[in-house]
Amino acid sequence: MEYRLRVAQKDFSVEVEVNEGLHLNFMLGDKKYVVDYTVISDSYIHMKVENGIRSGNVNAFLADGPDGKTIVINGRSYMVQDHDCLAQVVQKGRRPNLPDKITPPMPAVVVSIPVTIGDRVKKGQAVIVVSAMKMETTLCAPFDGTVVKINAGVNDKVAPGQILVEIEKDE
Amino acid sequence: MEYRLRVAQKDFSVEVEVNEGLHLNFMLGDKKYVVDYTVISDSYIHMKVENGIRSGNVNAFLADGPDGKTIVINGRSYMVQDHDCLAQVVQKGRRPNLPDKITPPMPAVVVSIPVTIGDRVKKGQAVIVVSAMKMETTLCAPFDGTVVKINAGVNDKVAPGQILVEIEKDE
Amino acid sequence: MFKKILVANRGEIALRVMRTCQEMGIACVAVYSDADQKALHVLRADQAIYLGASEPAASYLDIDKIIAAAKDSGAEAIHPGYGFLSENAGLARRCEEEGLVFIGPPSRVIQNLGDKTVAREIMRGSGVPIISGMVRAESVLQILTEEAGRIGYPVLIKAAAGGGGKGMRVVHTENELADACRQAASEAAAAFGNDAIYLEKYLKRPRHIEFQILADSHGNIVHLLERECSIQRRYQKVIEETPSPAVTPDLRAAMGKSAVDAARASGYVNAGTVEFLLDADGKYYFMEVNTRLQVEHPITEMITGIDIVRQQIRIAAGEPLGFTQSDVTGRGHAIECRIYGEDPENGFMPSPGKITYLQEPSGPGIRNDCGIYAGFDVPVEYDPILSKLIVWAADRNQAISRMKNALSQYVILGIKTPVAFLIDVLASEPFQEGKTYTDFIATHFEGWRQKTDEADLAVLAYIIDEIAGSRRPKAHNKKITGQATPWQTIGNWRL
Amino acid sequence: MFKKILVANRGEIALRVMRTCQEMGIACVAVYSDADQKALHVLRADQAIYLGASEPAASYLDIDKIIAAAKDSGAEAIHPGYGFLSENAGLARRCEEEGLVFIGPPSRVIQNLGDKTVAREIMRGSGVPIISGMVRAESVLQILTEEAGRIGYPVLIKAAAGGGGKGMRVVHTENELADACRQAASEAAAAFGNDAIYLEKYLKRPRHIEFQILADSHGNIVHLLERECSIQRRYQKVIEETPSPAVTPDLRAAMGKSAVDAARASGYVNAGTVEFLLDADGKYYFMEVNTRLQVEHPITEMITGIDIVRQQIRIAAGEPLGFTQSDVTGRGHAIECRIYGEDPENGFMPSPGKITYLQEPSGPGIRNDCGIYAGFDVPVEYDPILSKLIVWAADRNQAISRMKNALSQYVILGIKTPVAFLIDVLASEPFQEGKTYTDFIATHFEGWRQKTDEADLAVLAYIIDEIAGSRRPKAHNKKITGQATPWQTIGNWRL
Repeated sequence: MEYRLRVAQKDFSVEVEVNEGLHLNFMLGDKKYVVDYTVISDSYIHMKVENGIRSGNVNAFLADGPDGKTIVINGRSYMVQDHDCLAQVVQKGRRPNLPDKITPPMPAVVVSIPVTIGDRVKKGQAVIVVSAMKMETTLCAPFDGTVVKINAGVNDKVAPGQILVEIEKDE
Repeated sequence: MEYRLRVAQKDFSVEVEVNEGLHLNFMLGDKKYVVDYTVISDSYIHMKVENGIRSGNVNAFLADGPDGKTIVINGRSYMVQDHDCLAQVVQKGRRPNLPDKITPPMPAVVVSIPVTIGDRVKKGQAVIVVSAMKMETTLCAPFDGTVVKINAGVNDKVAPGQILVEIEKDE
Repeated sequence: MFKKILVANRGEIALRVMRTCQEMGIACVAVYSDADQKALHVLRADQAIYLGASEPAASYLDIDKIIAAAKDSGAEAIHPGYGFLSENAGLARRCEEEGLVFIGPPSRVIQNLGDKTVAREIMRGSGVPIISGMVRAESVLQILTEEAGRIGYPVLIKAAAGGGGKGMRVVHTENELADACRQAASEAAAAFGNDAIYLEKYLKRPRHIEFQILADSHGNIVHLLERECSIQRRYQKVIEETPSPAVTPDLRAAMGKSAVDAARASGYVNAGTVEFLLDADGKYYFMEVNTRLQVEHPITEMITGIDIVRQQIRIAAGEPLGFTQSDVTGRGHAIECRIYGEDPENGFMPSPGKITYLQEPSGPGIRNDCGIYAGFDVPVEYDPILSKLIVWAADRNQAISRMKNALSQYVILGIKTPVAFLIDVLASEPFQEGKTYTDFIATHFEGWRQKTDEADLAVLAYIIDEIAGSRRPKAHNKKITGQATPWQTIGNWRL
Repeated sequence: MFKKILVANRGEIALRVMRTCQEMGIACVAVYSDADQKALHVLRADQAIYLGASEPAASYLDIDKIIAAAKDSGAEAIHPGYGFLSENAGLARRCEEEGLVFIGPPSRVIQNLGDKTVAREIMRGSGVPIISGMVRAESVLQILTEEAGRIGYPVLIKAAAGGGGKGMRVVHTENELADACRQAASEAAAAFGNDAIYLEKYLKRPRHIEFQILADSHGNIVHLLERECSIQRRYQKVIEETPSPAVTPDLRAAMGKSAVDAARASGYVNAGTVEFLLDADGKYYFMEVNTRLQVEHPITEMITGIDIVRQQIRIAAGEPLGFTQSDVTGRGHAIECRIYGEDPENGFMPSPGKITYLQEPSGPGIRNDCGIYAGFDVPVEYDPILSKLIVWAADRNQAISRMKNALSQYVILGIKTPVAFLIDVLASEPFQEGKTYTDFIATHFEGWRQKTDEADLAVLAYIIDEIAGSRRPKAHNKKITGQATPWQTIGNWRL
């Protein structure tokens, strides 16, 4: 069967052939891998990987996320996404990139809101300050406009994707 | 509600009263305990225990076994059994004490069987030798008799409860 | 000796302090906020007292609540850890007033050394080299301009009440000065409630070298050798090591003496750290005294064999040091990597959240001072330090190898960490050659991205996980764990 | 230096060796049997080679298979660990013949020192104190009786090829001698395939004191101070420490010199251990030389700062030691507790089985050399060592406290361990006073049962677990994990 995956902005098209037991053949583009694997725990897969040139042990640790699996190998962490799911995500608009919206870049707590409803703001003007782990981040107006809605209060916990301040763009 | 439990050959009769949240009152005999608990993981319960005299934090780690739960607290390991289940176990004959049967005291591998079917054996005579983790244990005839059945071969893995050699007692 | 100590902190440092207390037979009282109900320092304490809401002001920074917790629990002393109230003269003073022992220097010393211009004055008076700069804070632009001319550009604007890089600005020409001073003062006002600023000479490519000192209440003062902490991001230390590759025995003796002089001049008692900048010519300048246990104290413990927390407690109890400078010797080399919850590919942005899997490194010469566990939800409200990985080895090269191996064994799933970044820093030529200056990350690792030459392996693992069938609990089931109440499972009861 | 080393062992010691190899940039080849397919040493190796069935004879003891694995994988050297083939002159000889480097002494040295009577002869010739006893093995009862009379009762019967207590008997009077010799010879024959026995003077309440030595191939020999290993059960060490509370500086110097003399007399190269008995009068007697890495080597590493495995590899590669006796100094105190899979309430019976939960102790001065993980099935076929918990602290009292705390944090569920027993030993008065003799456990802890004064807490935890609802996976589901094949989950596929 075939998988189409994306890691670090790179697309992988993978052909997999299942042999007896826990033994798999992979074709990644023109590279061939033969892998024996052992499931050590729900989060830990041990692989014996041969690619014709060299062979070796690989320990992979996995966690599920909303957008794919996080996989840690040799201290490095990869976000691996399935192409089909990626497409769905974009269609459904789940977690889209929101440069025009005022939303925190990480889970945070609201520190201050230097604007109120009805205020006219200039592009780049601070509209809300959030803090995460002692680091403050100021979110600014993406364009000139008027504050029409404020969806958070000081000390509220907020998350990426949540629109904190809504601004109606000047025509 | 009431629990009847056994730990280290001692019986405990416990009255439990559930308060709001994760707050419990216990009566162990004439001792009263007030406990707040937090479930940290499937195997780990954190308790804040007050018994009128002193209060303190207790970390308890739990595993299920066929006869009860093993509970580790402050480096010590307790086998806690439910009285009702204990009764059932005895009735059903699961894991009874088998001083008269030839069964290994721990999971082991058979090293040698110095008797064959039909042999007459004396009480205390070696009938099978097993080994676990480099320690050899010789199992002996519990009474004078005749070997009628041998249920294991050399290098077999054997477990407590399994009858390795059957001996018909002399009348 | 004390029978019970309250640890007014959280996370790895609270655990660190509690470990030594428990080894000394001293009971430990932890304190916690809403966010920390299941924190490791709460689980491991002998007793834990709830302070209040998650905001630091309502819990870990609330002096009244902490004093009350100490009194209620019968603690005789308070250990403040680092951060939070550790350098707050107010807590030390309250302890003095309430008959509690503050495990740290006297409030007066904290206050003096906390004001950088006062600290500079003290040092100047006792012959500790200070960087050329202003003696006191100033707000009149004309005077600032004159001072800058006297010191010579480039100059550094610093907040008198400051720390952590807030209110700091480098100014290269007189043109930039006015704007920079205004910005710095306003940043300082916002951060510390105090807009006082001053100027000092800006050193190019300095190293951050600090000396651990111990001073007892009988006038004995020793230093425990140096630590180099030049690898920093956003003015926060990331990797520390001892000995410094730049410090010769002669320089060590001179700087160590200055550190002890600084402690003596300020009337220091307990553990502290005298921070210096070391320039390319081997000249060093006093920066400040940190009047608390440092984050990076373990590397000093590793090479000297001295438990600094034990010494803090002994000193606070009035005991004499019991050893002299000549008894202090360093053996081998130690390195610490701070494991923050942050994303090094994205400007070291904070990354709070639930830890879903944790594999801690272990082995000879490895110490992991860790405040998290699998299942713990790292709060958004506090410092991002998850743990500190410390290694010791016979020499610097071996310590670097050991650290790289330990890091590559470190698995933290659920949030982002700088593990891969740290491996690359340790493996880099400038680090291996000891070319460690405070601009190291900006110079060599700006815009760092993880290498992807092993991405193939991640792809293989992904597919095997699909095929073998992940049995990991789904995120939406998570809430059940730890939230079960008797009423949810009443079916199990026998009434 | 080698590029690849095969580690011919399993469990914690294979991991220990691999850690140093990986830090040295040397690739590691693990070997394994059926029972060890998921063992930690297999998971952590750079490469792993299957040997055969679980019985040691078909895998870890099969010299041909191990030589073949080394050749197939391109390993240049073999590290034997301890146990299995580590003191087998045959493996060392095969390596010599096949052009592989055996990381240990030359085969001739292993052979000579492996025969206790030959070893005694070597030591006698070089002035190392030996206990009065027979020069060679003997089977004629009359000669044995005469020798016993000459030595003086009580005498100890020992197997010439022996170790681990097999074939040993204490004889107090001439009446008992004949029977005891017969039993000992038959036990020795069964255990070692060699019924040769000899007699020596039996010492009452001796201490077991051993010296670690390092000898390079250029004639440099040093010792790395002593270890005391008197706390034993069934002739197996349970707790080891260094320095010994009984060894004075003068005695240390004398015994250290004897250890180096012993190494020189036997032509020793690589790491080894010279074991002595120390009697109540401060007299010491050579017992034997262990021609391998000892289980308890970490405590020496902790106090000397020397990585013994690194030295073994360097010596095997022909490098000179690079330091002398005066460079070797001990700092502080280290203790090791062996964590066996065994039941101390039931004659220390083995307890193999699946580990369902594991919490390893951590913190300053704590090292846990561990070969297990949660989910691992500890095999019935091998040595019961699960891990070795090692602590370092500034002095013996602090080390004892640290070890007690570390043990009480150590949670291993699924099989029985001696954790509670070890805590009681460390807390006992005779241990704390350093009254550690080889009969310690028999004298003070015969028939030990765990205290039950905290059984109430276990009762509370049981009931809370019932109420909160255990969500632990049931035992009968266990088989699925790790056994899933693509065919079981084919529904997930996209073809």
